Amino acid sequence: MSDASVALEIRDLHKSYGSLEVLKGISLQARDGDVISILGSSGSGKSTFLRCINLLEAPSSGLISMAGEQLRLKKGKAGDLEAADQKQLERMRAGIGFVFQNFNLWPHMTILENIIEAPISVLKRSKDEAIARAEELLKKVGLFEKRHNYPSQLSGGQQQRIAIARTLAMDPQVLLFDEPTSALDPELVNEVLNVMRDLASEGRTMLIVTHEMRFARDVSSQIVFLHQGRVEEIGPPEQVFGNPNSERCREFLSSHL
Amino acid sequence: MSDASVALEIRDLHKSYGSLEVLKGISLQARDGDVISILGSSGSGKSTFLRCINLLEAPSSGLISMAGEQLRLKKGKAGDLEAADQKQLERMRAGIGFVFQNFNLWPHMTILENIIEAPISVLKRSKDEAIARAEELLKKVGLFEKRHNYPSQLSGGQQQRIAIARTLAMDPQVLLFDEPTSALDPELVNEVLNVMRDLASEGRTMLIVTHEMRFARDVSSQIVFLHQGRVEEIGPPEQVFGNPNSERCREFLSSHL
Amino acid sequence: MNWTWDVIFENLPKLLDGALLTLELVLISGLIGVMLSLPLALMRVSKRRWLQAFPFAYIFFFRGTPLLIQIFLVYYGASQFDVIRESALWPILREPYWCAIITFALHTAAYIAELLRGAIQSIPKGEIEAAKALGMSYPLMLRRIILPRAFGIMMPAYGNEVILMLKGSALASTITLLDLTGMARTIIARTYTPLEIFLAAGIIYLIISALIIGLFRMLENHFNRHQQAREKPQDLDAQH
Amino acid sequence: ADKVRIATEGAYAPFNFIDESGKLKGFDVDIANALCEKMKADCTIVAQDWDGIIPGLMARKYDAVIASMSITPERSRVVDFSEPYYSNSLIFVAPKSSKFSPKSVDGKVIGAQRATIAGQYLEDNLADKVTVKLYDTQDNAYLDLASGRLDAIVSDQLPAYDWLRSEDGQAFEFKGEKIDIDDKIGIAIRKNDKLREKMNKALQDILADGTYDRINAKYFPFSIY
Amino acid sequence: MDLQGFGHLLVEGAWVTIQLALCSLFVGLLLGLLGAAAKLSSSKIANAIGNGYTLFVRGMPELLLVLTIFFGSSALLMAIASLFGYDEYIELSPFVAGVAALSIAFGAYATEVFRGAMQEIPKGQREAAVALGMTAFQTFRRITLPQVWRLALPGLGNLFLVLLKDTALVSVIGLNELMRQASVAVGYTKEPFTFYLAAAMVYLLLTCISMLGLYLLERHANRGYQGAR
Ligand SMILES: Nc1ncnc2c1ncn2[C@@H]1O[C@H](COP(=O)(O)OP(=O)(O)OP(=O)(O)O)[C@@H](O)[C@H]1O
Ligand SMILES: Nc1ncnc2c1ncn2[C@@H]1O[C@H](COP(=O)(O)OP(=O)(O)OP(=O)(O)O)[C@@H](O)[C@H]1O
Ligand SMILES: [Mg+2]
Ligand SMILES: [Mg+2]
Repeated sequence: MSDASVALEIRDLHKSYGSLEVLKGISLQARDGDVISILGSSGSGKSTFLRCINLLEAPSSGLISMAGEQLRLKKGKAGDLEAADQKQLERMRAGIGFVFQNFNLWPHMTILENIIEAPISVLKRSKDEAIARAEELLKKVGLFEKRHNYPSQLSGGQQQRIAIARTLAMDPQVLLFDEPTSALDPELVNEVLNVMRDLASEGRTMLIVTHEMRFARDVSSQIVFLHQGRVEEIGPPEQVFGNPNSERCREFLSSHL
Repeated sequence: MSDASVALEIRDLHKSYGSLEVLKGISLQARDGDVISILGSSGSGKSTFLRCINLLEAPSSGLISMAGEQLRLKKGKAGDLEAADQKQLERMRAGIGFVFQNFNLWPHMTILENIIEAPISVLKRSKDEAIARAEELLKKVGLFEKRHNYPSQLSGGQQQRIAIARTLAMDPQVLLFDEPTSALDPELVNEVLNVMRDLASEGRTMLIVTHEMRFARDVSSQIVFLHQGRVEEIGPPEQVFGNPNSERCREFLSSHL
Repeated sequence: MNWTWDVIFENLPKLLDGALLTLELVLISGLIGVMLSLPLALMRVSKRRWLQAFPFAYIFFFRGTPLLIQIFLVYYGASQFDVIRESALWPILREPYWCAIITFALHTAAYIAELLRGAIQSIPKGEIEAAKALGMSYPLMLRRIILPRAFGIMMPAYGNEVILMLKGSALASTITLLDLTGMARTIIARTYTPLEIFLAAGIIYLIISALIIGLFRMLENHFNRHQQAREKPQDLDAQH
Repeated sequence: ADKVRIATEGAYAPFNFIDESGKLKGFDVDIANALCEKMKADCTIVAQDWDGIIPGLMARKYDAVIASMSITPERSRVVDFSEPYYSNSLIFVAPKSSKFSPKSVDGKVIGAQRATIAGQYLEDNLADKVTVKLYDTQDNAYLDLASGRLDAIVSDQLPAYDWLRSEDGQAFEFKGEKIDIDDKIGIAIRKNDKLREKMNKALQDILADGTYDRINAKYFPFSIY
Repeated sequence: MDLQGFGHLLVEGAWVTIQLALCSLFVGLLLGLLGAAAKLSSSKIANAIGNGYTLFVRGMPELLLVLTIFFGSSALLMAIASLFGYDEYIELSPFVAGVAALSIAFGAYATEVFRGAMQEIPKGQREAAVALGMTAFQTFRRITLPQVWRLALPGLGNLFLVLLKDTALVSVIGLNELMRQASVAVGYTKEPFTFYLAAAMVYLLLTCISMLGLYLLERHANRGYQGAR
């Protein structure tokens, strides 16, 4: 396991909201092409974990590195960590795609504008190029005809697909998905999961918070089960689904499989 | 089939956004205790249909009646229908619970305040009574300790459970659920579905937009498959799942089962 | 009361001259004001305490004292000191025109900064997080996400501010400028027809206000296109 | 006794002003009191902002205005005036150190209060030779004289006289002779009010019995009638 | 600073200013809410009334509004009274007239601020309320209004500070507020800087208190949004 192939590494990540400790030391290593599914019950800290990785939430302590490059952190006033080098953070964020649980589309822009914004302004792509790529993605998620609508005019599932397209338009090396299929119907779930399989086969690294057990089992190289802010179980899908060590994990999985 | 037992009846409901016709004439009858699951792909008009039933969206034409009482409608200026009698509409809405796809919790109120608001202001319950009932529901959805938190401090799944509790606090006779389990993990899905089974056995009528095929099959008395604004297939679960008439429906279901 | 309508028509050219000066004052000071308000508001929303102090004091002073007193201090007050009269600034501060523009710009900047701060703070957090997660730098985020959204949110209140500034600009007449009010008063001093001339001036102010309101409605429609879209969905050709 | 309500401005020293105890004082106020005494009227004197002073009279908020108001044809159209109770003339004021002379004003910057006889005089007679600047208040004109933006001002003689005696006025003086422009100051009364005759009668009385002279002497060492 | 005995006059003036500002604020806010409701209503007539109100009142100099209301109301009252043979001067108390004029003006501006804020509140919030059977008024009072403050406070704060100083306009109808008292003192002492500066200090003090109040209100209005995602 050479160090170069480690796409993302998290070490001993802690996070508290006031006196509520939500993450109690999480470590994780993802190599190029890894697809890691994060399972866990509601409130177990899955979203918080993903949000800490690209510093949308300030972790209390821990180390984060991407492709061997460690994110330089410093203590902020509130005692939480913040980026020591803003430029480095921006660069790393541009390389990490994030799909939000609640989409967070920009309401004042049309669908197309939502998608081409970052490629043009962050990656300095030409407008034509960005539009071409966006239209390709829009066709892929089946929403090409809606490109001039505003987010408020879309159904829940449509918004979710746009959020995914917006992230993919950046061609990120690492992708963090927070329940990317929650608002999708089974057909679309399959389609989106296919897109994700493609991405994995291109060697991209993915962390996926999901409740789709079947998908998690089929596609993941690793499964992480979070419980009360700790990694309760980690391993390849066969082991975690077939023969989990943790009682809690077994219970959780049994409710669905 | 006596008329008294018809809890909700929709006849020939149409709805357009500008030139986009989203609902093209939908009729549906739900008797007391019926659990009707509405399936369909993203953008097929499921949310719009539910929203038209209690006039959150103004239908273009159609008839709506509840427990034999017809909702009086009149043409509005824009050509869409609106309630002719505001008091009647409010009364009917208080009897129809609605759980939104994106929760719509009130951000300026704590969880508890969110839940007791309508029982106090609409049903004129006493504050103590409303709180007692709310706490009972909060315990049921496992969020009692969060009762003094604000919605923004909750995880996605927690918010969804609060949205359900808020609706149940009104003891509505008819319940409309728009993907009530999308943000929930499998364990919770089962719990919420159990709650819904209980409600059904109490004789309440439910319309549920869902992507949980298994649940739909287990609990529904009827399945409605919407496609491009039309009822493409309707019938008891055995028939729809086992032997659908429509090609489109067969295709849709095959992707999940 | 016998009205003499002729005076209005006789003096209309003069009144329009005055209106032109009024427009000029409001426009120039308004533009400078917006530009000043930007750094002020951004410093105000900064997390660093020491950065907040200056804009806080600035906004406090300029919102806290009457414009009349501010213009009085700049025009009459500053000129009482020999140092200023002998400084390189005197050629500018000597001119009532520049005194008015400076005062109005500083004044309106404080009010706009406060609106901008409020608007920036009320943008839903998730929209900003989405920008961050895509790797946008702060200046980029400001330009593409935060400011367009903030302007959309504050537009109605900002329109108010411009109209208030329009009416506040009448104080230019207290430092000898012949803006619309100054001109009207001068004409009245001559013709003794206060009702007619004030009526005419009032109507011109009303017309200017109406123009400003119209302009702001257009700006609002531009910044808040998505709201219209939500309220009245248009037929988008793309749907066919 | 009759009840008479009289308004004055209260911001035009030394004719009418409010002192630190909040009381109205000044030449106008003394005259008003003297007139009331002669008329055996029960008077109340109120302070009223200048802009609303004629509308207030017409709206019967009070019955007379004794506020150093010039008798002009335009005002006479809406209100009646008593006989004049003093007269005003104009004069130039400039720094003591300046060589300014009313005889050679070409190219100078000269100020006056807007909407006053002085302002009108400046515009009518000197507008083509000098730059005219008009001020809302006399005080502002003084300030700009002090700042050097103005070479001189044209002002009512009497209040200017008062100002020259104040601390701020020390560095300034009258330049040239006073300019007589036939400016008479009267008491404004509503049209066709019988009060006018009573006022005129009382005015005659105080002029005749020396009351007027005594009041005059309190403020100016020369006659202003 | 030597106020030469005019200090208590300034204090009295400041008290009048405060009373005027607070009363006008209260009435003005009500007018503003009504105005915004009218402008956002689906009724064409209400729209027209709202638009006319904000156009004309904002387009008209405040001084004119003050004079019209004061003298207009008094002329009206006297015309009515003279029908009954009563021929004395009657006036609306200057304070009432002043509050009326200032709050009508404040309301027109506040209408715009409220309108902008109401449009920014996610529609879903209101939908959730009506779906639970709450009446339009209940929804407004319990859901919309509490959230409106969060968005409207900066704009309203500006307007209140403008109002505080606009109270100076009502001196024309005989109210001895702060600015009038200051100019009275200037008239006697001939020391404009001293007294205008003193007045400015009083305004600053009042501003200080208002800003503190606004800060507390904003903090209250922002509860629930602190950690907002
Ligand atoms: N305000 C609007 N203006 C224009 N089109 C709209 C508007 N709201 C919804 N639509 C369109 O109406 C169609 C139906 O939307 P609806 O929300 O009912 O879908 P849905 O079946 O609930 O989908 P999902 O499963 O993704 O939630 C979609 O194509 C959507 O884009
Ligand atoms: N701003 C906040 N302040 C206080 N507590 C918070 C805050 N944000 C999140 N929490 C708490 O942290 C815990 C973890 O939240 P998180 O969103 O990470 O859960 P999750 O695993 O994503 O759950 P879900 O599956 O429901 O989305 C929850 O108990 C939540 O209530
Ligand atoms: Mg989550
Ligand atoms: Mg939907």
